[in-house]
Amino acid sequence: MSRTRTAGLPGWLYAPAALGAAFVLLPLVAIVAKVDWANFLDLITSESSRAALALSLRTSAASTALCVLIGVPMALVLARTTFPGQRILRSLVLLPLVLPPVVGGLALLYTFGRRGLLGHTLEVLDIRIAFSTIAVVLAQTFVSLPFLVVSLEGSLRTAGDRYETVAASLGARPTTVLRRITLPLVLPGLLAGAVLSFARAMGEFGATITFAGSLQGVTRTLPLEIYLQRESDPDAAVALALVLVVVAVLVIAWLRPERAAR
Amino acid sequence: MSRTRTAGLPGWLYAPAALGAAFVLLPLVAIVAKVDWANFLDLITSESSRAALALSLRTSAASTALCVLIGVPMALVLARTTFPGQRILRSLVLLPLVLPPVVGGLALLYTFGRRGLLGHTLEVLDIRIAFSTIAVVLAQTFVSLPFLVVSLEGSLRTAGDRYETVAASLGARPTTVLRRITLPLVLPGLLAGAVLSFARAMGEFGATITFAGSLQGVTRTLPLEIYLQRESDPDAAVALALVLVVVAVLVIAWLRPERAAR
Amino acid sequence: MSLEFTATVADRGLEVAFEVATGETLALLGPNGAGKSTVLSVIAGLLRPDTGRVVLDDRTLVATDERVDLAPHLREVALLAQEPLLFPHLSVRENVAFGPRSRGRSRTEARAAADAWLDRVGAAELGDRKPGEVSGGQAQRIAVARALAAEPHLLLLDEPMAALDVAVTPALRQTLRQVLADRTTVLVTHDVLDALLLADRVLVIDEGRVVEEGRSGEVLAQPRSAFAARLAGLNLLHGTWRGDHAVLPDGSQVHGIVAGPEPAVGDLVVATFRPHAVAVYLERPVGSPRNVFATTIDDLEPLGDLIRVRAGQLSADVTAHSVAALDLVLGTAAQLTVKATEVAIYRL
Amino acid sequence: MSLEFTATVADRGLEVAFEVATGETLALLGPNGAGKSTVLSVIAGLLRPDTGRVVLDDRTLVATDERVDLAPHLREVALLAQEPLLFPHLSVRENVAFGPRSRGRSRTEARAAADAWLDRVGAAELGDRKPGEVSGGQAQRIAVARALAAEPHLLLLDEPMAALDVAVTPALRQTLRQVLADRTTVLVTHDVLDALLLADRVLVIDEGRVVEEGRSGEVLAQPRSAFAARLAGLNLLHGTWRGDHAVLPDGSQVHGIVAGPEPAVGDLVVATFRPHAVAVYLERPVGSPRNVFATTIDDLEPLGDLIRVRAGQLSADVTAHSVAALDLVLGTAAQLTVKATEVAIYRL
Amino acid sequence: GSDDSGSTKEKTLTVFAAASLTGTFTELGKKFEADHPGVKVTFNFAGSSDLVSQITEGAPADVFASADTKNMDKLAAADLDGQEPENFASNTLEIVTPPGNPEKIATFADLARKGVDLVICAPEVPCGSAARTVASSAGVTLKPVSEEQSVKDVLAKVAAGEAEAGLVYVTDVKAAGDTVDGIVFPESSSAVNLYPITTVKDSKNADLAAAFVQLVLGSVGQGVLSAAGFARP
Ligand SMILES: Nc1ncnc2c1ncn2[C@@H]1O[C@H](COP(=O)(O)OP(=O)(O)OP(=O)(O)O)[C@@H](O)[C@H]1O
Ligand SMILES: Nc1ncnc2c1ncn2[C@@H]1O[C@H](COP(=O)(O)OP(=O)(O)OP(=O)(O)O)[C@@H](O)[C@H]1O
Ligand SMILES: [Mg+2]
Ligand SMILES: [Mg+2]
Repeated sequence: MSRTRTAGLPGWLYAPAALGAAFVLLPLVAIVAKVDWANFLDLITSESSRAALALSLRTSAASTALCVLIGVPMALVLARTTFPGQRILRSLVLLPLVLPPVVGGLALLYTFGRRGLLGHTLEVLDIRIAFSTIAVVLAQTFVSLPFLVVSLEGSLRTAGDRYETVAASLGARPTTVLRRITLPLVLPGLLAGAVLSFARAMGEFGATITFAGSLQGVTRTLPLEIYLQRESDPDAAVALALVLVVVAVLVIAWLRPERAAR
Repeated sequence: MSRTRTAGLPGWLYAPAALGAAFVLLPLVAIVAKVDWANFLDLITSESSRAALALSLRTSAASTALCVLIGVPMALVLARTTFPGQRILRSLVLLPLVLPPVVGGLALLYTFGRRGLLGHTLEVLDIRIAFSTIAVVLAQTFVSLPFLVVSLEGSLRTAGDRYETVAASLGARPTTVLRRITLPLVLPGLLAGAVLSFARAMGEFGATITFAGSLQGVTRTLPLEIYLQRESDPDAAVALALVLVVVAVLVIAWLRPERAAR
Repeated sequence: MSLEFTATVADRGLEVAFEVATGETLALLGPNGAGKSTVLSVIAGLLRPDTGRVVLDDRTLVATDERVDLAPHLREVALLAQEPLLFPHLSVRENVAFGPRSRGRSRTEARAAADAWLDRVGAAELGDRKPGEVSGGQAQRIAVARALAAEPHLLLLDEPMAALDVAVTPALRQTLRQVLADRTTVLVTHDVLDALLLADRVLVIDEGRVVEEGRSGEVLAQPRSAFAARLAGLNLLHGTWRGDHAVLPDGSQVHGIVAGPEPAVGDLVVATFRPHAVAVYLERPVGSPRNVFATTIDDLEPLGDLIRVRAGQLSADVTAHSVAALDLVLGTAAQLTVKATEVAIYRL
Repeated sequence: MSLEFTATVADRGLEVAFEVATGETLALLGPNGAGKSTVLSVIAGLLRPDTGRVVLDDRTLVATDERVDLAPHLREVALLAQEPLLFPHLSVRENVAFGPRSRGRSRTEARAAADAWLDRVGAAELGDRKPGEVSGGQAQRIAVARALAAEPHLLLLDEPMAALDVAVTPALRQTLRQVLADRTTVLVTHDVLDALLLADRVLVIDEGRVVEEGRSGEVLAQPRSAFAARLAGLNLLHGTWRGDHAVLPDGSQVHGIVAGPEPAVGDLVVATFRPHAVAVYLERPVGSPRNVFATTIDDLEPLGDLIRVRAGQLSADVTAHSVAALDLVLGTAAQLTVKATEVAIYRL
Repeated sequence: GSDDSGSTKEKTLTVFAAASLTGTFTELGKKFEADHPGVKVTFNFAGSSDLVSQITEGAPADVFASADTKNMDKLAAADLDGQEPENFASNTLEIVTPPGNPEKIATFADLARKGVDLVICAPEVPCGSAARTVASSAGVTLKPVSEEQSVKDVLAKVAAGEAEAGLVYVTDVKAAGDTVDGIVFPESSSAVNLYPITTVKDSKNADLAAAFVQLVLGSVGQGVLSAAGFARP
């Protein structure tokens, strides 16, 4: 087959790339080596493990969806408009990344908690967030939102706006431009951001335990389960961590088909 | 001044964007409201706080540099070559994101610890990694590497390789193409990735406490200090978290000048 | 007055004002970097001028003093930019259907319109390809189809005939002639034939200033600016078609080659030929040139190393040596001849 | 034999073979989508052919049967693609200096070379701008400068004169003539004048196949393919310059307008003019046309609605009506005239 | 006067202690440094199970103080204890409520009342197993809305008013100051949590380590600990 070819990468580049891959993969191998394979199946199919896994998948999917819904508009506003204070806002949006998750959880508690900033409002509306699955989703969204915003904003800037102006001059309303031109063009960046968000939500621990608590089937996600198991049964914890890894890899590989370069 | 203009964003987009901004900023306000301003200065200028902040800045800078050094080659290999197993590798590289940081720390311990995979090798070479500042840097690198790789890979795909082929046809070696064309073109994406990595490293807690321990001045970074302060003095913890946030915002704003769209 | 344009763009050194009547086609000519594309960007709303005012029909598109600045998509102006910029993720057909879809046509209608336009630019068989899989000239044709399919109030075309091969150029020029006939258009071109055939009026810009303006034939026949002089070189005669030749108002006949659709007997036509092709004789010669105009020399004007001989409506470019040999002076009676093969006849 | 090319690219329907001698310039002609740019991509190494073999001097660039496939940067081949694709983050000067820098020249040398090339394409004052700040035509000139500055063993130019204004085209054509004179080049163009003036040989491709090949003048004077016939239409006479006219081997004189650098007395020159511009007389006329060739008609050939009259080396295109009126048949003695202003004379 | 290390060379004593000992041990460390010039005490505060796995992976610890006996047993099982572990403090559970005690909780049985949002520790962690023990011995069935991973998490929920009651250690209530109210209850005595301490086997400062353990077990140490609310073992 005829094939267009790229400029090619310098050969020396493969050395640090391999080093990097090893750095990420070796610890994984180390974990696999620690797994007590004899009892593996029992460990991971216990009721509490299955409940935690199911909860994690549901909440991570929900929080990823939420991230896309509010993160895409944020990235667009940051990348395609200019307004005073934009630079500060852009940095502030990154905060949940910097905040140790436990502090992030506290901050959420101070905001949505009964005596928090919005506590009174929520009480009037008879909405109870604490100790509910919604709290888990909120905590996960809070910590994973910056991932989507930052990586999508980078893609939007790299892609530029030439096609958008062409589309507008053909009479497309901004909404049409967004739907038919902008989003399809930055799809790789959007997918990357969504994958990052999903992965971060799957691994989220600190903010969840602080803000949502830990009750089996309601708020105890897989990381919380792993953490608990670690106290009583480190082997089970390792086995569960492996499950988390495998599930995440599968979801990510499915979510992220190798997209042919345009 | 004359100004090129973009297609413009649909008006309704500002609603979810504002909602998102509020969602991120409100918890911050809530935390600020909780700070005991009377004792704020004392709290944050204590010797242990200053040591922790200095350590955090040093290690985060080092791990960001390490991420760039090994993450850029990885992103390039993933974006610009095809090889069997690439899809799986791409998902595996995301693992540290999914792994709850504490499990990540355990994995690192199982790899670089005395009884770990490389323990013997390192012992022979008389290299002690665990519980040193190096361990902090490794833990931070492990958790923040995927950020750089994923957001840079997205940018590389969005940018495409047309300019690279032009450069090659003008006689530029792959290294030259990389240095003078590819990297400058994806600079926004690279910066975004580096900022994400830095922020993630600044906030890193679980892997650090597990793999590196919490020794003042050596491995006790700001998030660890916050965790400890929380044991004895929750006010101090909140004040410190605020310091972390402010420092991170400053570093990020400085690292990430508003780049004029090309 | 349909389009009213006044704008300055300081950092590109542009300061231009002009008007285009409804249904009229204006050709923008000028050297590279003169500011032609900049003018189109301002009209399309992709560039906000420092000062200026653009009014289309009754709608103010931009008015810096009134702080009016309509969004591009509300202007009903379609721009064919200098680069094709086809949307890489849409098929060729979807690219062309994009304009109709955006203006509210149904999916089926838009696809039908797209196919029709693709056919007219000779790219019918490319509909299912992605823009990355077509050649440079094919991309240009598709971009033309996309701009035309948008059916805007005002059409802005930046070098629509660039990159096209000699086989397709005449056909596309005919298509554009038909399409532009009753449409308000601003056309940027480097080709004098396009300016002449497609445009009613021309505007010559140089270094951001209008240096010449007028009806196409007039500006090109009697250029005053250096750039227009370069472009110029065509004689233009209006007449009536008689089946195999045109008759001028003074009764003389013009034979030539019909370009484009065959005119019907009685149609108004224009005959064009280059002054270079006009020969000057003192007596009527016998030979293949079938167009002979008996005239008197009005003017002799140096034009570089040539002499432009003006006689009535006609110009002939001859070498200084010929002028000397034939002893041409003002008032000399002369026979101007031009071969029929040199004369292109177009239906108006 | 300097460049040896054989390749098939199935999904673009290409199957082409040709050779280019060292120092020779080959013009690739053909309709849009014929495969011209594809050929250049294969040579430059941007597209790997399904089967094929490209050898430059002694180096095999690709050979699918031997599994040789040299990386683009090792081929010493510079490609001016159909789109300018200037590096957006580098200044115009740095863009042009990129080739020399990549081939190991020092920073100062490379900048000097860049400035020299920018000057030659008439873009000297743009050096400090970013590519986003220049006009379409300016970008095209800069891209030409960038390709030329790379000083490769083989130069591939895809429509180098696209988007240029009429004022700069002749000058750039002259520049290219000088540059390409002793350089191995493959040039894609839609302009017959470029093919004629810049290329030694032409290759006409249509639908991925070579349909015609030969020395430029010959192919264009006696086209056999439909596409070449469209392109054609030029008489070519070789002669020696005598200060104000050329003398042909048979002693007859040719007057015309010198295009490009003035030839010195005794230089070899070529005079070109279009068959359209040639008039046929039965007796020698007195008038401004100063070139009169006494010949005998060899051939009469229908060419669309015209008749091509061949007489010796010359062709004249006249209408069927003229042929009838003058009663031209094979063997008729005729005077073929062409105005000096219609003849372009180039130094060889 | 245990000044056998009066050398000129600065020595560092590394103490691995449960995070709940942060305040008290930091204070004791300062006292130790004052008593032993040229010695610097550094602490590694973390969860007890973290500390054990770090020590087994070769962390440079001289002293280990655990918040429960289970983790101390793990260290002993790895044969890394330098001397026989000794209990130096104990802790019992106490009810916490938001300031003002909105649900008017008075007894342990009130925790099972309908409408009281209760948070306790998960059974896997020491405070949770203690809560379970107390509940079963008191014959009360607790229905918590959340089983937290640590006492701090319980405290945070109660302090924020999110939960109306929680079960934490006496020392935690004391440290939390007036952000919560504490209610002592008699049933707590059925689950006493013990804090053991030992030196670590491979310690390079075995003498200093033993001295530190003595400081903790001695009157000075006990004074500091009881000021923070710890009971004697
Ligand atoms: N990336 C591609 N994938 C598949 N087909 C392609 C691709 N690029 C071009 N083609 C097709 O291959 C054929 C040859 O294209 P090529 O670009 O070589 O034409 P060209 O002779 O350069 O035409 P032009 O004069 O328009 O530039 C065309 O039919 C075109 O549609
Ligand atoms: N983005 C820009 N910023 C600043 N100057 C620009 C920009 N784009 C173009 N220019 C300059 O403005 C002037 C007008 O450019 P414009 O593109 O309008 O020229 P043009 O008449 O379309 O030329 P061409 O025939 O080459 O397309 C030129 O001198 C050009 O260098
Ligand atoms: Mg332009
Ligand atoms: Mg091409």
